[in-house]
Amino acid sequence: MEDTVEDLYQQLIMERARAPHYAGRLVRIDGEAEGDNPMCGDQVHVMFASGDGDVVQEFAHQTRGCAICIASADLLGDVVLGRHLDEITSTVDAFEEMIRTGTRPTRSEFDKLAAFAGVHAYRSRRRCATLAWQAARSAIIRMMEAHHG
Amino acid sequence: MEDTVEDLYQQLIMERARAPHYAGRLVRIDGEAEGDNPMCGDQVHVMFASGDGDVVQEFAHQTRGCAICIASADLLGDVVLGRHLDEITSTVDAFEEMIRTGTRPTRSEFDKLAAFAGVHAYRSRRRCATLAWQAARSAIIRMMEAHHG
Amino acid sequence: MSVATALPGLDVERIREDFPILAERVHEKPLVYLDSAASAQKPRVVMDVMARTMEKQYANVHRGLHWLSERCSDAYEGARDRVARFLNAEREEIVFVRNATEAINLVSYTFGHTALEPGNAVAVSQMEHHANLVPWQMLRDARGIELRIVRVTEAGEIDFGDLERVFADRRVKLLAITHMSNVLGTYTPVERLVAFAHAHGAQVLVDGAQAVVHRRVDVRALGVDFYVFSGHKLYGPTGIGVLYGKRTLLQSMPPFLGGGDMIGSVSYERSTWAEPPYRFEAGTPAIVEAIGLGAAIDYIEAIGFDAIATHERVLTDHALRTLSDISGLKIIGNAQDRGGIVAFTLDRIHAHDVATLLDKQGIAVRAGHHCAEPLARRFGVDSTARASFGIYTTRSEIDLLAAGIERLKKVFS
Amino acid sequence: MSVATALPGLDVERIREDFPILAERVHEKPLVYLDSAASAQKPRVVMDVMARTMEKQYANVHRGLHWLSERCSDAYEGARDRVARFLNAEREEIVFVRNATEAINLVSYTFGHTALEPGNAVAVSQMEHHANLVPWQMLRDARGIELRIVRVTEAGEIDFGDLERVFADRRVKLLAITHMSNVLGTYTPVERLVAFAHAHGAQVLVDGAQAVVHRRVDVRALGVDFYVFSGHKLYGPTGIGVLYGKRTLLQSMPPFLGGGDMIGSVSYERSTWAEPPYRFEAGTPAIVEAIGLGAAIDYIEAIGFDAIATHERVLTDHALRTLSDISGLKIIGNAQDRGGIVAFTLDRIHAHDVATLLDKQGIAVRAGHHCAEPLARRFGVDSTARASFGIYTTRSEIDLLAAGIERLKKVFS
Ligand SMILES: Cc1ncc(COP(=O)(O)O)c(C=O)c1O
Ligand SMILES: Cc1ncc(COP(=O)(O)O)c(C=O)c1O
Repeated sequence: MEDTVEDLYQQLIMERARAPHYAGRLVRIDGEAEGDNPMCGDQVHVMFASGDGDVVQEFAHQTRGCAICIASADLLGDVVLGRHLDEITSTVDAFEEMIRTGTRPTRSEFDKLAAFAGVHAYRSRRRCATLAWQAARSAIIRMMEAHHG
Repeated sequence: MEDTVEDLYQQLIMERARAPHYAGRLVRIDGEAEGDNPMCGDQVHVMFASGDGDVVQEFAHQTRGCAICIASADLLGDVVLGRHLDEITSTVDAFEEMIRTGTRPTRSEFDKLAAFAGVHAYRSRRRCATLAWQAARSAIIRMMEAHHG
Repeated sequence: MSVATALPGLDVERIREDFPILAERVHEKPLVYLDSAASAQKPRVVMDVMARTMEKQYANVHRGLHWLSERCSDAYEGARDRVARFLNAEREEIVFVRNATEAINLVSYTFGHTALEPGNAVAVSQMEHHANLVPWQMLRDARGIELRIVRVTEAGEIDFGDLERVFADRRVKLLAITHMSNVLGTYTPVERLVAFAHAHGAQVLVDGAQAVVHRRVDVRALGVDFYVFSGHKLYGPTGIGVLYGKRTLLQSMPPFLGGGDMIGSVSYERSTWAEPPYRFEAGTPAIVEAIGLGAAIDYIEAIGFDAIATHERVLTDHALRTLSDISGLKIIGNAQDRGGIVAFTLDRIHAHDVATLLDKQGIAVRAGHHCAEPLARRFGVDSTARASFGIYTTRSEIDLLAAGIERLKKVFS
Repeated sequence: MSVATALPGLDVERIREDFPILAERVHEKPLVYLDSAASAQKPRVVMDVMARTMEKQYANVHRGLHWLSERCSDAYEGARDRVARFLNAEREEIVFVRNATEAINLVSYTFGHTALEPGNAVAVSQMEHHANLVPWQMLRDARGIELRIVRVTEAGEIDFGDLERVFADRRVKLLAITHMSNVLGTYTPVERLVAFAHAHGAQVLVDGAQAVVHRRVDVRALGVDFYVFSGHKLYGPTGIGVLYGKRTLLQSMPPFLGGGDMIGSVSYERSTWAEPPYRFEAGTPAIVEAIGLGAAIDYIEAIGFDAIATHERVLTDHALRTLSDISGLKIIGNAQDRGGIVAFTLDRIHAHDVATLLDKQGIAVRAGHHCAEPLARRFGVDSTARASFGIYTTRSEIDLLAAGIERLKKVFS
C-alpha cells in the first residue's frame, strides 16, 4: 500500500476524509441537493450560498459514506468557492468525464482533483466519487434557473 | 447404407413399412386405442378382437407415420395374435425396455422384434417405435378391466 | 481450395478450420452439418474466450469492488457495448436474456401486461416459430387480449391484403413477426411492416433469431421497437440471448424477474427498480456466455456480412436448383427474398426416415414441424426435412445432400 | 503441503491445482479469493467439458434425429440425471433455469399465480437474499397476496416465536426461506421448518444457493416442496441453475415461458403443454452449461461432502477466532450452526474502503448489503465487508486477510 500516484487512497484523499474542511450545514442556503446510493447506503447533501449573484460564496456538505465519497464531496468545496455557477457545471462535467475515462483533464483545478482519476479502474466505486458532484450539478442548475428564469 | 444388424432400416422393417400385414379396420372390435405424437404428426389406431375371452383373435392398425412407426405397429400384430392379454402386456413392457436400453430381451418373440433395438440410439425416434405398443397397452388394460370387473 | 467450395467473398475452407467439430466423423463418414438453423457450431475463438475468462478473469459482476470482479464486469459490459454496436443501438437498450424465447416472453410479461389492454389485439404471422406464438396465446388467455394471425401466401410470403384486414379496426397494438422464417427461409420486409404497423398505431417486435445470422441488422434503420435473437444460432454460446428495446419503451416497462441487480433499493414494503437494462437482468447473469457472444460477433463481423450474404445467396440458389431436380422432392415455400433454409418433403417417405437415413450417411438435417406446427398445417404437411446453411457450409455439402437423398430413396423403392 | 494448509479430509493444495485462476496475481500480489459466496471459481474439468462438448458433440437438443443432436441430448439429459442423483430427486423433478433467481420467479409466476389466492400469505425470513424477497413482493402487488416477514434473532437465527406468530392464523400457504444466509452464514434448520410449515398447511420453497455448496442436500429427507440453486456458486458455469419441485406440484403448475420444447401440440386456438420438466424449459436451453454443471457435480462429489463440511468447519472456526481478535472489527451474526461466510464491519472505516484496500493487497472480498438490504437494516448497518470460503480456501489465506485488515487500518489511523 505504497502511496503511488495511481493509488486511490492518496494522502490528500485520506486527509479530507478524516477531517473534511466543509462538513456541516450553512445558515443561509441558496441552493442544495441530495444524492444517495442505495447499493451501499452512501448519502450526501450539498449546500450553496451565492446571495443574489452567480458566484458561490459559501459551501457545505453532509456526507455519510466511504473515504472516496467524503473526500470528493469536500474537494468539491475547493472548486466551487468564488466561482461562477456556469463555470462550475463545466468542471463537474470534466470531473465525471475523468472518472469515466481515467484521463486527467488539463484544466488547472484538476491539480488536486486528479487524485480521483484512479477511481476509474473501479467501476463499482465510480459512483462514490461522483455522488456529491452529481448532486451539485442539480443544485446549481436549479439556482441558475431561479436567477435567470 | 449396408444392412448391418444394427441398422435401423432392416429388410424386415422396410417390408412391413411398405406392405403392412395388418393395416386396416376390424369389423368387430373388442378393444382399441389411439396414440399420436404431435411432434411429427404420427398417428396410430390399434384394434383387437377377442370375443368374450382373453385371447386375441384378430388385430388391425391404421397408422400414419414413418417406416419405424408403421413397421412396429405391424409387428405388434405378429406378437398379439393367439396370445393371452396378460402375456401381451408383459411383452409390451419388454419391448419398451428394449427401446429404452438398447438391450434385446432373451424371450423368443424378440427374434423378430430385435430389429428395433437400434432405435435406442436415436432418442428422438424411440417414440416412433413405441407409439403403437403404448396404445396397445391401454387398449388391453381396458379389455382386461372390462372382462374381470 | 477445391473448385466446388470456391465461393465469392468467403474463404470457406479457411473458415472451416476455425470450427473444430467440422472435422468430426459420424458413422465413419465425414460430418455434413446442415442443421445450423437449429443451432450453429462454434468457432474455436468462442470456446477460447470462454475458457480464458474462467481461467483468468472470472468473478461475479457488478459491485464486486475487487480487481477480478471489476475486470469481469468490464468484459461483461463490454459484451453489451459489442452487441449494441452490432445492432446500431445504445447500450442501455440491450438486455441479456437466455435466448430469443425468453426475450419474447419478457416483452409479453411486461409490455404485454402494462401497455396492452383487454380488447387490444396482438398480430403474428402464420409463419411464426412457437416462440413467437405461444407467449401471445398465454397473454391472450391471461388478459383478454385478442390474438390475430396474418396469413402467408402459397409462396411463403406475408399476405399484405390480409395484413390490411387484420389491422383495419386499429385494435392491433403490437405486431410480433419473424424477420426470417425458420422453415420457409423467407425474409420478411421488416421496414415496410414497421411503417405499416406504426401508421396503424401498433408497435413492432421482430424475431431475429434466424435473420441476424445472415444479414446486418440495424435496428434504427429498420425502426423496430423490439428485436430479439439467440447467441447459439449466431455461432455463440448457449444460454445467452438478446432483447433490444427502444430506450423509452424499456424505461416504461415494469420489471420481469425480481431479485438481485435489478433493484434500486429494497425494503419490505416497497422496492424501487433499477434503470434499463439492469431492471430486466435479475440475478447473476450468464456472464461467461455474454462474453462468448461478444467474441462470436467479433468473429462474424471480421468476416463481414457482405461476404456472408453472398455466400448464403450462392448456396441457396445451388440448393434450390439441385434439390428441385430430385423427383418426388417438394420444397416448401418459394419467396422472392429467401435465405439458406430449405424445407422439403419426399413422396411417400416420412421426414423422420429421411433424416435418419441421411444421418447414417453423416448428413445432419432436422425433421419435424420445426417448432412451427401451425405453419406445417398451413402447407398441408405433418413434417418436413430441413437443410440449413451456415458460413462454413460448402456447395459440395449440398451435392452430398442431394446424392444422399437419391440413395435413401432406393431403400424405399 | 505446508502446515498452515493441512486440513483434515481435504487436500487443499491438490484441489487448488485444479483451479487455474488461483495462480493469478492481482496488483502484483498472489490472488487471495475470498468471494466464493458471490460466485465460485471453476475447476479445469468444467471448462474442459464445456469446450469438448462444443468441439465434438454439439447440436441443439431434442428431436434432432441426427447423431450429434442425439449425443448432445444424451449429455444434456445425463446432466439432469446427475442433478437428480445429487439432490436425491427424480429426473422429472429437475428443471434447468438460468440461476436461483429465475427458479424462484418461476415458482412465483406459476405456483404463486395458481395455487395461491388473494388473502393467502407468503412468509419469508428477515435474512433472505433479494432473490427470495422481491419476487414475492411483486406477487403481493400483482395478486393481493400478503407478504409476511419472520424475524431473525440478534444471533442471526430464525426466531421461532415469531414464526409461530406469523403462521398463527393459518393464512400462510408458502414459506420461502433460505437454507444458508449469504451474509450471516447461518444454516437454517430446514427439516424443522418444513415440519412446522406442513403442519400449518403451508408448502416450503428453500433457497439453497449457498447451502448446496457446502452440504449434501437430500430433498426427500428434508421434505421440501421446492429447492433452488445456481450452478455458478457450485463451481459450475454461469447461465445455469436448478429448480427442484415435487413431481405432483410441478405437474399441477401451468407453464412459465411459452415457446418451443415446452408444448405438446400447438394450434392457433389452443396449445397443450408438455409434461414436467419440459413444460418449464421453453426454447433452446443452456445446453453446454447444463453439461458443465454435471461435471462440476461430479467434481465435488468426488471430493465428498464429508471432507468439504469438515474443511468449512475448520476454516470458519479459524476465521471467527482470528477476526474477532482485531480491535474495532465486529462480526455480524453468530448462529450456532454457521458456515464459511463472515460479514464484518470495522470501526469508522466504510466497507467499501475495506474492500478496495484489501484488493490492493490481492485479497478479494465483497462489500455492500450483499443483496440483502433489509437484513443489513435489521442489524443497523449500511454495508459490511464479507469474506467467504470455498473448497480451495486455505487457513493461511484467512491469516492474510487478518493481516491485510490490520494494514488497512493504519491508512485510516
Ligand atoms: C442465498 C442466496 N439466494 C439467492 C442468490 C441468487 O443467486 P443468483 O444470482 O445466482 O440467481 C444468492 C446469490 O447471491 C444467494 O446468496
Ligand atoms: C425464427 C425463430 N424464432 C425463435 C426461435 C427460438 O430460439 P431459441 O430456442 O434460441 O429461444 C427460433 C429457433 O429455433 C427460430 O428459428
